[in-house]
Amino acid sequence: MNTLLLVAALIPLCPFAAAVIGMLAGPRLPGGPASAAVTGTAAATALAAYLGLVSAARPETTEGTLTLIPTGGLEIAVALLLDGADLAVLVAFMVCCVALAVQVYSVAYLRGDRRYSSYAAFISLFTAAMLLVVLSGDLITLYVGWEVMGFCSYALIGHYWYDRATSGAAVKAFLMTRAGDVGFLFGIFVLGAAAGSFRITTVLAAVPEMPAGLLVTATLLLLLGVAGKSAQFPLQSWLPDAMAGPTPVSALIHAATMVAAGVYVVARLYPAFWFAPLSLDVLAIVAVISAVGAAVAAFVQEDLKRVLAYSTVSQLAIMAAGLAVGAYQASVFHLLTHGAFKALLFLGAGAVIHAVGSNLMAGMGGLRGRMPITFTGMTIGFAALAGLPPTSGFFSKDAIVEVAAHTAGGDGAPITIWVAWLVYGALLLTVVITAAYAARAWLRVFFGPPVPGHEAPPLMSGPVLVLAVPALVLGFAGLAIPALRPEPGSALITTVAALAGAGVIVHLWRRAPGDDPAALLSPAWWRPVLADDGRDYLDLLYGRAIVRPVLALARMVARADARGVDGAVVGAARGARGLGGLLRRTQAGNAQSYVTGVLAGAVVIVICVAVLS
Amino acid sequence: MVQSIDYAALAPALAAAIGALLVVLADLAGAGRRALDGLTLLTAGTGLATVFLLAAEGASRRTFCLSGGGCSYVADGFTLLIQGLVLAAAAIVVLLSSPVLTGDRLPTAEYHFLLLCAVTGAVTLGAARDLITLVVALEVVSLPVFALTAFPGRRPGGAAGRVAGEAALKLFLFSVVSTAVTLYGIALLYGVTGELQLDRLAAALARAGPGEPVAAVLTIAGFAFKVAAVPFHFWAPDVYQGAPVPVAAFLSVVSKSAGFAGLILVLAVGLRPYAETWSVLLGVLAATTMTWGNLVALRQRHAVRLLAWSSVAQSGYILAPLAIAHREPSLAVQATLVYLVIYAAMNLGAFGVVTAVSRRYARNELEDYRGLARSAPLAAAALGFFLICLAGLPPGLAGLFAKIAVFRAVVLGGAGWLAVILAINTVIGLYYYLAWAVRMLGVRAGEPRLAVPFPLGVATAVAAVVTVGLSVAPAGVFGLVPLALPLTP
Amino acid sequence: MSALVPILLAAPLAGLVAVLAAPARAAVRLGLATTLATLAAAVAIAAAFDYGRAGAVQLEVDALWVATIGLSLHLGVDGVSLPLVLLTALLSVLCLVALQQRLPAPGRPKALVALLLALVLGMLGTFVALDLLLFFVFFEVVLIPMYFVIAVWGGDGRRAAAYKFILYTLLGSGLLLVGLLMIYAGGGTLDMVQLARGHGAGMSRGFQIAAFLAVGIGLAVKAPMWPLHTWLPDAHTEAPTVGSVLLAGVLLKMGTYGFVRIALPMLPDGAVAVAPYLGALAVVGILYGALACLGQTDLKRLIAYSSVGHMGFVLLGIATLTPVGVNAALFGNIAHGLITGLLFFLAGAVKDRYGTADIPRLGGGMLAKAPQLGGLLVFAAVASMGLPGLAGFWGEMLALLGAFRPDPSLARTPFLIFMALGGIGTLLTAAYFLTLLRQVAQGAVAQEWRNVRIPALTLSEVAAWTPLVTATVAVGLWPRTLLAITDPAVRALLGGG
Amino acid sequence: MHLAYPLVLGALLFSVGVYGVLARRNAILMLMSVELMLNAVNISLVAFDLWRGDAMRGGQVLTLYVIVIAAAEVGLGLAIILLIFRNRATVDVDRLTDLADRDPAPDEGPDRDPVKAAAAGPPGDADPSGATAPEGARSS
Repeated sequence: MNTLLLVAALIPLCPFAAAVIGMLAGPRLPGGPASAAVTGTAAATALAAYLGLVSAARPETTEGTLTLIPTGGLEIAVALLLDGADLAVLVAFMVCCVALAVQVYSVAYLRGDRRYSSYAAFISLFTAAMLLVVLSGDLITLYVGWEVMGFCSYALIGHYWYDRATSGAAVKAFLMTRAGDVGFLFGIFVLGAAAGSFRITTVLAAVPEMPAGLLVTATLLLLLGVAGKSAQFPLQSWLPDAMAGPTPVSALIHAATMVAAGVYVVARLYPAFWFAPLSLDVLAIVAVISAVGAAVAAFVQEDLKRVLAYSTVSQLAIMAAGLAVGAYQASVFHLLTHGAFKALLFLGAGAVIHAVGSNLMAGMGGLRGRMPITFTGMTIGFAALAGLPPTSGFFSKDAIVEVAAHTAGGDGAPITIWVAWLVYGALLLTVVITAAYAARAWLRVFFGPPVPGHEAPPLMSGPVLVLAVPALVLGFAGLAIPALRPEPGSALITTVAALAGAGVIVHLWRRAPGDDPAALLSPAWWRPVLADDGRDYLDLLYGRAIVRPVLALARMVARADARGVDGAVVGAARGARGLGGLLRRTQAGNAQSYVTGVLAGAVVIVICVAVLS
Repeated sequence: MVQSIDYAALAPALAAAIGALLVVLADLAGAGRRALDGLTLLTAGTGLATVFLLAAEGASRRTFCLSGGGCSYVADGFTLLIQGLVLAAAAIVVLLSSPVLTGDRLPTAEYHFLLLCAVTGAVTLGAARDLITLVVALEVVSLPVFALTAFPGRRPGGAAGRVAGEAALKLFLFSVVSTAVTLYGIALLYGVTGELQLDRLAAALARAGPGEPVAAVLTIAGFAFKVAAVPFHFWAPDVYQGAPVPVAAFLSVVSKSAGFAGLILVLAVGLRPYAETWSVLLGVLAATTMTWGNLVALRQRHAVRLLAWSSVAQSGYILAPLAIAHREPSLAVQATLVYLVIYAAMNLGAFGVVTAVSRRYARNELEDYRGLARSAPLAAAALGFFLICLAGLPPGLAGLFAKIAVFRAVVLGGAGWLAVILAINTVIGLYYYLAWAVRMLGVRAGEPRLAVPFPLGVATAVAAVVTVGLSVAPAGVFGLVPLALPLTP
Repeated sequence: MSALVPILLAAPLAGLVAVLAAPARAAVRLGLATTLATLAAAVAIAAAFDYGRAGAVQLEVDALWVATIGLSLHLGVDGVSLPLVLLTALLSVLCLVALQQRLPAPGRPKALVALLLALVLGMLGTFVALDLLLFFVFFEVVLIPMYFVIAVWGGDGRRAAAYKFILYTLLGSGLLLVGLLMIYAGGGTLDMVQLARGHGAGMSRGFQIAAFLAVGIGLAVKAPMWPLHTWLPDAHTEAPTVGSVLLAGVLLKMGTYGFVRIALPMLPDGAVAVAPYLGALAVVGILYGALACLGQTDLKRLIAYSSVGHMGFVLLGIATLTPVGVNAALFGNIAHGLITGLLFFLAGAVKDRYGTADIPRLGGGMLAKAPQLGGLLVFAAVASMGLPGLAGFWGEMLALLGAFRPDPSLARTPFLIFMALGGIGTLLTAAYFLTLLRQVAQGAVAQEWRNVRIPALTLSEVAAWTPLVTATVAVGLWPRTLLAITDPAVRALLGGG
Repeated sequence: MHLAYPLVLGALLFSVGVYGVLARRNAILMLMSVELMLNAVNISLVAFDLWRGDAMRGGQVLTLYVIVIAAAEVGLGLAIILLIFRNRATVDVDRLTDLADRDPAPDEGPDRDPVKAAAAGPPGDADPSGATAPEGARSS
């Protein structure tokens, strides 16, 4: 294995080692549990940076296999794959940066928390799993990382497990993602079996020859997993509840990495989707529903973190829509920029919540004076979220809208035209609503009647500032790639849409400073998406249509097993004893009845023999 | 011309008969109880010695032969095994009886005399190859046992005394009726073929016309009674419970072995042409016997009565291989003999301990065995081992090999349905054997140590050693059984 | 060198006799020494085993024991049985280590250790026996000892559970004997190696189906397969910890091992005919077990039903008749042995400390009240749930992969449905384990235990459990260790796959 | 004389004997009916022997034996009946039912349902804790 692959192999191993050390001897480490976690992630970041530089110089696909697992049929290779388009390396680097920022931020955020060592260890394990997913060259090894990531998210969401609701949210999150993963695994089986190996390179090479029907089933199954992990339309209701976990967790997992893994896998296996147009249509429609629905939901949320959660669902939907319309580089670019500014927003929100003490925006206001650093950071974040130039959000979102426009025009992804138009329209609508809820949140947190609060400690405001830089300038880095250069026309349209959305809210705010702009909107707007208690209809549907019947079935099965199947066994025993009792009566003690019995028996036998022979 | 008699072949039977007479003479000469026991044991010992000598010789001897070639008395592998089994079992029964005789002040000489007469009958029956000898031997085995059963228990005229009489009467009535039926069958057979020699009978039957199966069935009635197969089993529980325990042991092993020997001789040799019919018949009989025996045994509370029903069920298992005798005659008979030998060892062992406990608790209910593990650890361990052997489970390997032998014969012979019924019956059987074994582990306050009389200890120990020997290296016993059946005299 | 396997069996037998002779005080230590010797023998066998030819049977010993029924002491080890022998030896050592610390209810160390050694002898014998009847004899040797372990040292409903266990299993083994003898009648020999190589030569299809059904039902009772499983929850709940560990850890594997060693290679046509039904019942077992667990309130009973679910996956793997499926089954066996063994140890520890295994009464908060115990419970539950990187995952995933591409001779659509239902099964498994953790490990400490001091883990407990934890992680992270051994043997048994 | 006559006579006698055994309650009369059955066998045997013209006279030899057996049995039968009469002053077979398969005395507790019996263990519930495992009997 040449040095490149050795480095690539070390990237997931460093945080994994940190996790193992953290779990075994966390509290007893010299620098405390933080030392192992931070150093591990820092090492991974450095290696990722080095890898980025080296592979930028020689952009050809390199692949290496650690070992082969004989299964009796298709072999599983623990392998790594660095593809030419730097997709893996860039995403890996972004994951490491965000993870490092979160680790540093958590040291302060969770100071004094007894279970910090297990928390840090799980964060490291999560980072290792995400890196394995990003760098893996074999579908099954990817699935291993995928599942371990799901478990870490369960463990971290349930960090405050002594509170019943949090552990409930954690279980819900895990089960919904696991439901998606079952489909994901079956998709891998279909692809692997068709290609004759689970290796990604072989699979992608074999995709053109695969029959369309088989490819569509495989990709649709994979989409099930993606929808689960990236909280897209059918399986999105776990993400808002996942906010029960600590905020840095939300920043890392539910903004930048895990939820992005779904989109990353679609990008990684893009040829498979490209040759299955039907799955692109499905992806587009799911993306449209998620984008608009989540945006509307974000607009009416009262809890700041739930706003950002629904915003994440909406932004991921935009990336998915981008992929659906063929905007491969644009979607990946948006994935990177979103990772940066959403993490920034979450960490900022964490600082605000840390200062104010409650998640609800009603309890916030006028904090721009008391929390200047957080204010500047979150302003950049909200601007990037809304897509206002010159932030990175503007460039990446605009690139996607451009490609959507071209595809709608006819040249681009093999997607049906009306779906392309639908996507284009939905994207513009989402830009408007996103700008609206971004402005609303921004105003309600930092303007209006002042609320007592203090600036976050340096360990927390540091990472906020650090992340503010890429949120602002990352867009310009995109200019190096021709596809990402903004066209004047579409750039104008998106900016106008964003300003319109924000302007309406600013106007409403100026008329009645202090009270919630969303309240002025008639409920007719958000009735189709949310039930009155803020949970979306799908969540209630799952609760009533799936969870309750399964539990009832379980109780019925437990009872049936004790009575039914077991009853048969015990019944047989009782029957035997009963029969024994019956036969016992023949021994009544009277010799003559015995002799009668004998002679009767003899006669019966004689008759049978006579008949038989 | 004078028929030459090969006395060597008759040696075991002669030994037993002379022994019986000597016992009576010794009694007249005023020999003590212990001397009489010794003398009976000596007789059984000499009989066994002669059997081993004949077995060592290897060749099968025959005597009382007709000019035409058929012989009435043949001492071949099959016979020697039956004679060896009967004599060994009789020796153990004598050991079992001595404490009962001394305890209940029963007339020892008469007891031993009757015992040895019955043994003589059983020994002769093993070697009989013609219907007359068979019937006479059958009667010689049965009649003394009526008298033995009638020996009053603890207090003459007391409860045990009344019950013994009733048991004797039932045994008598049953035996006489089935003997009459057998004789009637034999008469019909004789009428049809004109032959009494078993092999000649077989040859004649091969040519005969219809109507014979009915006669054949009637003939086996007598032996089916002896073996206590359903529907000829009604006598067994009442007689076993009524008779003194050693006599019950004798009935369950010696007279049963004699019954099986007779059954095999009549069926496998005499009625070989009708193999198809009687095989199926025996298959059905075996299935009903084992199931009926096991089911009723589930509900028994009296120790000897439970052993009675258990021996009825075991008869079912022993009969099972005969169900495939039409396809694999030698395999069937060999499996039956193998099971019979192991069954004898296990059953006698169990009866040994039951006799010991019955010395303390006359009513001999299963309840009385609670806490035996504390009052008589070795006896409890022995009884536990024998019961698990009877159930056919390791650590009772002897029982397991016997079970496998029967299953093997039945499956190889193609009677799959019977094998399934066998499997179900082993399960039912295990319940009551295990329930009894577990009961001994129970706790019983204030249970004094049970003193096991020396001869009883010896008897149980011998049975245990034989069973363990069968478990570890069964080749020793199975080697004795020459696979070839004495098809041609 | 080839005397290693007889030594492996002689060790527990000698230990058994020694313990019966030795005074009661020394019984447990003597028992531990014997099991350690057995483990040493097992490791020696593993060392002497030539992994290059893992498919071939090695260290063979063949001596006639009972001429009349053709039973011969034919012993040997190959890729399929070696891991199971090691698992049995390891679990027996851990059980004895656990016994060092405390004896279950009525004490009586001499009898308990003797019975456990008899169990070990029976289990090891089953895995190394290469003669049909010898396999049957060892298959039945475990019955009486396990009966007494449950009946004497069990919980309050122990006698009914013990009776149900032994009578149910005996019926199964009775049918198994009929099946084995049918194979003997058809194949002409009792030698399993020859019969396996013969692949049911000389047996008509109908005969093979009948034989497969007889053998299958006998083994399915032990596996346990769905409708024949009702003895399992009672036996596991009432058995003492040591009994449950061996019962779940090894006894269940004797059933599935029998399928792989006897039913599949020797009766191929029978297997092809019965496989879809076996698969269907296995999947019902998975779903049924998972749903039953969701509805349980007793911890040990929940773990017992989880065994029904996991063995459902193993049986599904077997039903696919492909090397992938059978490898999955064998891997699932080892993984289930390690994880459920640990789970039962934990359940036993919880019952000793809290005095109850009733989940509502435990009330939760164990991570706060007894962090070590709670942490291990979380680890074991997660491993059992099939988290990749731990042993549980590979068995289930490969079984689903096997079901995705069953043997060409089998209809594919039913197996696709089984795969889908199996997937839902993994979802339900995750559901009931997480609900268990939520009710027991997480949440606030119940009022009843708030001011009760829960003792920390003792040295012998830690010593008994660490090998299981490390093995689960090692096998999970590096599945190649097991799959490289079983794959060649499975290919040999299934005739080139 | 044709063979049928003695055969039919034998069969009739046998049936009368069977009826006697089944119907009569007095033990002695049952004994007599058994004798009838045996004599029926004798008649048939002799008839067959003559009809067969067997050189060995097998049938008649067997008849002699049967007569001897019958005599022995009568002797023993009467002795047993005498014993019963001395004990119970009756030979009525219907009253001799002490050995019936009866439940033990009521204090023993009625037969129980197998599940409860199994749960309570063998009748007379006690904890089987004195376990000396029956691991292969050690000869005493």
